[in-house]
Amino acid sequence: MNAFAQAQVMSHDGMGASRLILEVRDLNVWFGQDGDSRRHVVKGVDLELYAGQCIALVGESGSGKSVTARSLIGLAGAGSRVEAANLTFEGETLLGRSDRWWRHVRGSKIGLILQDALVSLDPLRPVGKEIDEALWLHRWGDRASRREKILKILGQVGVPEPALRAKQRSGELSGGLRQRALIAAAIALHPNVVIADEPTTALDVTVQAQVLGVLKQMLARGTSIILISHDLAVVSKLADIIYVMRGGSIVEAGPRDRVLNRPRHRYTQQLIDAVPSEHTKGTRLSADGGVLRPGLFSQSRGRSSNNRVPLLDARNIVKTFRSPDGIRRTVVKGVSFTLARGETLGIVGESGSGKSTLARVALSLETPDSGEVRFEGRIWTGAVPAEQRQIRKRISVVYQDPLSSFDPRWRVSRILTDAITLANPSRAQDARQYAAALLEAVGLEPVHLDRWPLQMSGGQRQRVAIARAIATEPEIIILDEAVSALDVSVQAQILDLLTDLQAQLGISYLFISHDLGVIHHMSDRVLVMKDGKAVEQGTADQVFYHPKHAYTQSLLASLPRLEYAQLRMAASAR
Amino acid sequence: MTASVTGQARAASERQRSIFKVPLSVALSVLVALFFVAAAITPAALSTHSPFDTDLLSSLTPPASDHLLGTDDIGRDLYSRIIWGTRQSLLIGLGAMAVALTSATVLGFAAALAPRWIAEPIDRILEILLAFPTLLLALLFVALLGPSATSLLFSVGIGTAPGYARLIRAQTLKVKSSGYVEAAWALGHPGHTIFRQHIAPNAFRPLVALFALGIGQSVVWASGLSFLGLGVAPPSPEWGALLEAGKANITVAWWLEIFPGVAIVFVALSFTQIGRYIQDRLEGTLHQ
Amino acid sequence: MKRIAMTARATSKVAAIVLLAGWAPLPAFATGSADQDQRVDGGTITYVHQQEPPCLWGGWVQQAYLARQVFDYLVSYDNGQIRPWLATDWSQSSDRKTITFHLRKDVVFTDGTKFDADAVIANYPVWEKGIGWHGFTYMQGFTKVDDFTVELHLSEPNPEIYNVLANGHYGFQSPTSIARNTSEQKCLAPVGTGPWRVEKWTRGAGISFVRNDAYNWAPPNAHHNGRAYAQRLEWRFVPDATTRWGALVSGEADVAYQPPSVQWKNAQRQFQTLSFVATGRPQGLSFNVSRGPFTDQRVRQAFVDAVDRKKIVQAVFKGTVPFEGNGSLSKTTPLYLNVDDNYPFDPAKANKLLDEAGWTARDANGYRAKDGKTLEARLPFNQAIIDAEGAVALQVIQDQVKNVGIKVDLIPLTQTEGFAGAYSKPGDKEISFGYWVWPSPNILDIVYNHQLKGQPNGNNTTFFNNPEIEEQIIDAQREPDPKSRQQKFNTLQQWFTDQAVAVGVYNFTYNVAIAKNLKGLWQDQGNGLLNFYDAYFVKE
Amino acid sequence: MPVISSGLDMVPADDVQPRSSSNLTRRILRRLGATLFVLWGTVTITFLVLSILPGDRATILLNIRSGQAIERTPEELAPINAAYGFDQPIAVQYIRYVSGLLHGDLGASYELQRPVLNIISEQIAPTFTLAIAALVLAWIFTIPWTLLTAGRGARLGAFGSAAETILAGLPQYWVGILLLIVFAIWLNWFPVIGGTGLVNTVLPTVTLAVPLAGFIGQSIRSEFDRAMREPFVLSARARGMSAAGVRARHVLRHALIPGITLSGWAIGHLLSGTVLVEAVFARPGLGAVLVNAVNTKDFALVSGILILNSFLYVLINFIVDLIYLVVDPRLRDKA
Repeated sequence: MNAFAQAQVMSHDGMGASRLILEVRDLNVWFGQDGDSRRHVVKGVDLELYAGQCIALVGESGSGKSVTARSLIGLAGAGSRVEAANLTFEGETLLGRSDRWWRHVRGSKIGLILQDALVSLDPLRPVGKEIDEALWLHRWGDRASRREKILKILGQVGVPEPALRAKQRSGELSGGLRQRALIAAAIALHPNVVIADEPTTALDVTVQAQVLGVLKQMLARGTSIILISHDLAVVSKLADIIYVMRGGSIVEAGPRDRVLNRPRHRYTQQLIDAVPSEHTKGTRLSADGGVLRPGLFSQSRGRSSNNRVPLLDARNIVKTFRSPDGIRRTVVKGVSFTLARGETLGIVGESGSGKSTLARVALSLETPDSGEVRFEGRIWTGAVPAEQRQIRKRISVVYQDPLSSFDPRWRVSRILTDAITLANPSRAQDARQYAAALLEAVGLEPVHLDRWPLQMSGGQRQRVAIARAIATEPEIIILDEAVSALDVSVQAQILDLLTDLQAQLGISYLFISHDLGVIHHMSDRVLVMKDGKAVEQGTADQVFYHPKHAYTQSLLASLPRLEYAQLRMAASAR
Repeated sequence: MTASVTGQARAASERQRSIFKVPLSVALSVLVALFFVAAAITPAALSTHSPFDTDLLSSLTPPASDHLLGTDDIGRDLYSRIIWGTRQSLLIGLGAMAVALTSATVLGFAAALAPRWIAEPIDRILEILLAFPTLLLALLFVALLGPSATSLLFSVGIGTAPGYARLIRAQTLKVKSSGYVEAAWALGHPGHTIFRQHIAPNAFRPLVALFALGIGQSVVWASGLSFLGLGVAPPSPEWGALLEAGKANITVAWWLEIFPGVAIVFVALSFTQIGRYIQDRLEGTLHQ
Repeated sequence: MKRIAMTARATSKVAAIVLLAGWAPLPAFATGSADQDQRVDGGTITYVHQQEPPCLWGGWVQQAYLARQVFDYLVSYDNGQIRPWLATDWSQSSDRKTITFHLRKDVVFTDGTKFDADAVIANYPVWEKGIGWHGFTYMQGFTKVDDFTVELHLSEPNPEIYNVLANGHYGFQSPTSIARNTSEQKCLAPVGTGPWRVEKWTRGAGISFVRNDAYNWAPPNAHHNGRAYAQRLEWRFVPDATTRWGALVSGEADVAYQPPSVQWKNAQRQFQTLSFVATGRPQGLSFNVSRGPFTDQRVRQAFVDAVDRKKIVQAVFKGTVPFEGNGSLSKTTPLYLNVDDNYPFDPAKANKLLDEAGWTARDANGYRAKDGKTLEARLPFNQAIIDAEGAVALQVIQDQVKNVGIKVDLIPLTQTEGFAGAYSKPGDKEISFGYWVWPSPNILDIVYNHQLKGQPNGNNTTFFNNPEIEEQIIDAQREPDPKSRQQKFNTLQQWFTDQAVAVGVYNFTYNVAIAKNLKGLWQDQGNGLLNFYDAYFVKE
Repeated sequence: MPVISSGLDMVPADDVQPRSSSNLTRRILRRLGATLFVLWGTVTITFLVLSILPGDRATILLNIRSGQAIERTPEELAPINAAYGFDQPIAVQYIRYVSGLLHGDLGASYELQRPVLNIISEQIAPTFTLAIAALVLAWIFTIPWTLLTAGRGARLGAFGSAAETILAGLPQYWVGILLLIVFAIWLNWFPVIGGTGLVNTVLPTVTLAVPLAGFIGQSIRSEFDRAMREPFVLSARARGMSAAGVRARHVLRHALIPGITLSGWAIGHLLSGTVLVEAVFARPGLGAVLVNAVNTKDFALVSGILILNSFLYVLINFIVDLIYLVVDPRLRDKA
């Protein structure tokens, strides 16, 4: 594996071999006591970081990438044991250092940026204080000079009105500003190395682009960055060298372009293939998928109705909430859409755009203030409860967090049989067999029937949620950020599963996501929402390739695309 | 009691153990609780003397082999009195919690689920009752019903009910707005099914732990009322009454004051510990 | 007079001698007067008492304890003799129903008002209103003869009226205060002529008294005249006996009321002690003779035979209170008859009597039964009147009668229930337990008269209704010849004992322990009221 | 107690408009209204309950005045009933009392023969001092204990938590008796007789504070453990802050929040505790007065103390809300 080293040095932007800042050889990290409960989470990792370089650790959850990075600042975590053949930072070993020594290094020489500044900055304190703390801890300057410095750093990371923002808490700042403040706190003392652990995850694309910009500037100023991410697209924007991790080991390492374009390891290839985008439309993202047994659904039901009437027809939906302080906020402002049989309508928008509320209205879980939703031409919103329930059985929903949508007291079998018997009481007798069949359809095994959802992985849970959704033989499934919390390879499997189900059962999807790639991959038509309004609607290709609205354009411009994919497309076009 | 019922997170390590591996403290608590439950069911089997037989010749004898925990001022065996007092003390604890949780459940559900015109007044009444000192509510009930085990039971139950009702209300609201309740609505279940299948059982879930936690606290409350002279009729060896009686002799017979207090603390502790453990297991398996 | 909601206790060795003599022939001084040379003028006496009454003055004995410090009385009761106090001398009409008192002319209330006949007359309505049992004294009112002479009118001759007038409740408040002060002021700080006046009463904590520097009209049985020796008197309320004992031991208190029984021997060794056996009815068992099993004299007697009263009192109270066999009068009451040797512990006899009475069957729990009914007695007791040790004594009684097959249900009453008169009807209980502090043998008239002004007499806890005996009681009360009067009361006491209508268990006793450096404290021989006026510190 | 929001979770915070001052006024008015409602409810419930309690007030008064426990004749009762208005219909008594309240008259205690206001103003200081001192002391116990034992591994945490459980389970009066016996009577370090001085307040304060410290400790420990797992802890450590520094400067503040909630509740309910503690230590205070007033059905006094208690409860919870805003500024944004 050490063969990578040469390639890395050579690849370095042609700037010539700069100084080696950090060298890691055979890093191993264990958690827990000796014995059964001990877990080996980082296995023989080698890393090198040169001045001004950005290296990226890429992998899915549980790959050990975060633990690796945190070991480098002596914060692998409680109950951890860190060993390495060599762990050298700027010529000094990091092994066997006292806490006092570490405290001196942290913040001043190595900085750490975490995901989600809302909780990574103390939510009870103004961000200025957090930055001040970094300075104060290292005895930097006096009160007045620190204050000046704080404003300067905030300015540096692109925070407008720094004096005002410094007095606000992370919760009072927008996602982009607070993430920048978090960066400011980490780089206040200009550390040579900054470890950025998923720095843009969970951010809206436009904000993500801004934060990546800040990191780029840091690189330009000569700071070295260790970027940790599950998102190849983000990595492709920033990294010089990519290390792909899986199960605690590095499976592949090399210069960015080489790794992305000519991955040598099968896993790297899988990761790349799994990223949905406009280019993957109509292709399978994952290697495996569910097997649908023919005859799982009774095909008789309701299919004969008039195809000219949209299955779901929402007209001029307006929804307002009153908050406890009496302020009324209009969350959905006159949105209309239709959903035809067998079609996928993607609803895309950033957080707070009203897309989830719209979904709840479509499901008649919220009553709109004005406007109406028709199901097969019948007005649904405001129907009597019994009638509403009949229609609800024909519409299913899958949420972002499947776990919270399962009663914690129920095993998988109960979750599924509950839905099965509700839709079709005559199945009460063989509900369990049917549940097993459903599990197989979504790529799980009958043994999972007796599991608690809590004991399952995120992907398995989402499969159970989908199994429940199809258990009622619905005509529509509303997928509300259904794949957003999943690792990319799991996401790929689920998306493939959804595609298969649609192909075989003719289900319509109302697909809600903030992820433009996923939306483009899945949708026939797309609705773009901003601030409760539908700013653009059209076929997926229209919207993505020829956006009319400025907002859509800015969204697409901010979207980090996987560079390699463009290369591949270009190659195939030639 | 609010603290004990809101405080939930225990050491994570405890959660990860298997069902059969119980922490030592919990195992001990279960043993202690079983001992007292056994004492409540068959006191005769565990006691060494009659709890009521007086022996004026051996009054105030210190703990020794013939009287394990010594005797009181009229020669009754303290150990046997504590054993026989268990039934009443535990019954008061259990009964008080039953009363508290029953009334709290009705009020809590109503305040969380009933239409606004019912829920709002209930909520207000709970607020008023919450401002009442618990002991005062209990005092009024004893005044109303006269001092007896039953009125202790009811007064402690009623006295602590408003706090529990607010908790159940909060829990119900939480469950009501949970993902799985919404999922059940979305599936097309009718409201009564959702209440039966999801809201009631899940809102009740923390009550299991609360019940165990509350038993200990109720025993303490009830003994406090006994201490104020509002307890059960003599010669009942209810623990609070033992403490109250022991006070007069404490300068020469420490055992009369120490051991009944230790019994109360043991019961409170063991039930609390068990309640916590149940709570952890429920929370641990259900909400990791 | 009247029952006292407080603790009953014991008697010192000195008091035991007193008891043998029937009623106190000797002053129960804490010390002699040999220490007078060592006397320290001034200082603060701290006394820890148990119960806190609602107001300083009233008809409750707890109020007499306090009132005695701020009021003076027409006469003083001095070990069987009546001595002058605010009245210099008095005479009695031939029908013994009018008494003429001549008043001192030099007495001034602490608010400057002069004490005279008008003051006496102004106080009478206050007594009538504020003392619940006033009617039993047979007083009907005062009339003014001249500025310093009054006549007291009685409805019945009452040889013990002087004991009543000396007993702590019948002190005089300033007429100015009566007329002008608010009820709050009269409650917290009534204005008297006594050796102390109230400086401040902090509820729940105590009362601060300061001495009345103008005081110069002490009764002849006081040890000195003039102002009190000590400068201040801190009267603290500490309900718990152990705490009071601790306060005395630690030196925080100079005088402690009712030390714990278990410490009484220590108290006698390490400190000075005073004991006073209250007059009136002792703590005793009164059987319901109007309905239920105790209408049968044999059952009553069997109950008493089955109980080892002497030993119970000794074991529970450890010498702080004496055994009392007489259920009608206590050892210190005038005309008392000692019946302590009646009904010795005899369970065999009890069983025999119960067999004779037909209670031969047994119920499931082994108690005696007749006609399917268990021999069961409800015994409610007011926890404000029967203290913890009294309750313990009842538990031993309960255990002992169980051995002869009688079931006793002890029913503790809350203060509310007790004072609201719960369990006071004939159908409510089979046995009553309680006492009544009263200075004269006419207590029999109070507790055995079945009617009061045409209504059932609430004080008749035995629900006794025997016009013949009632007649005899009134006759004994009216008997002018002391010897015959004694004879008549003896007969009555013996009759009630033989009939076992009511039997005694122990005497209500007022015990205090006193620090060694405090001398001169004495107990009034009517109610046991502490007299701090003569108390003084000595150099140690 | 924290309000559980329902149904509004999906509303994005970014849409919040600045709060107008009329909103603030409205909130204050609503709060005032709610307070008055609670006070009125307290008075009414107390009045009703004391009215239906068995026991005739005039009988109780007569018996207490004479130390007897007997039934009274109508002739004896009539003047008392007339003097205190007990012969009026309940509704009339109620209206009379409430209209008195509206004129600021709390009435008079019929048993103690004193205006309720005078009794309360005499007794409030010792009780309030005791309650506040106990609360402060409980916090003084709790904070170092939490810092020492919470979030430092399962074993230490279990030990710390066990200690808190024991403290929380101790019967207050029992602790009080033992403290009194040991420290006042045996060791003589503190005065035996209750009083309101500083030294007299030490043992009662400790007695009240011990179980309270257990409760507060339990509630802040779980929050402390939770906050220790928050990412901002890692951020702060990565900035170079020591573990102890993070615990004291960041995590503790988060952990305080449930403890503050509990403190607000506890202050309102410390009156229950003071009843017992005042009884053990023979200390003056509202607790003892209240128990006695209930026993004698002294409505005006019970009601007056409860009004005060409810008022303090509301006031203290208002203060607690203000403290929340200091400790958790996030709440300033919300309603």
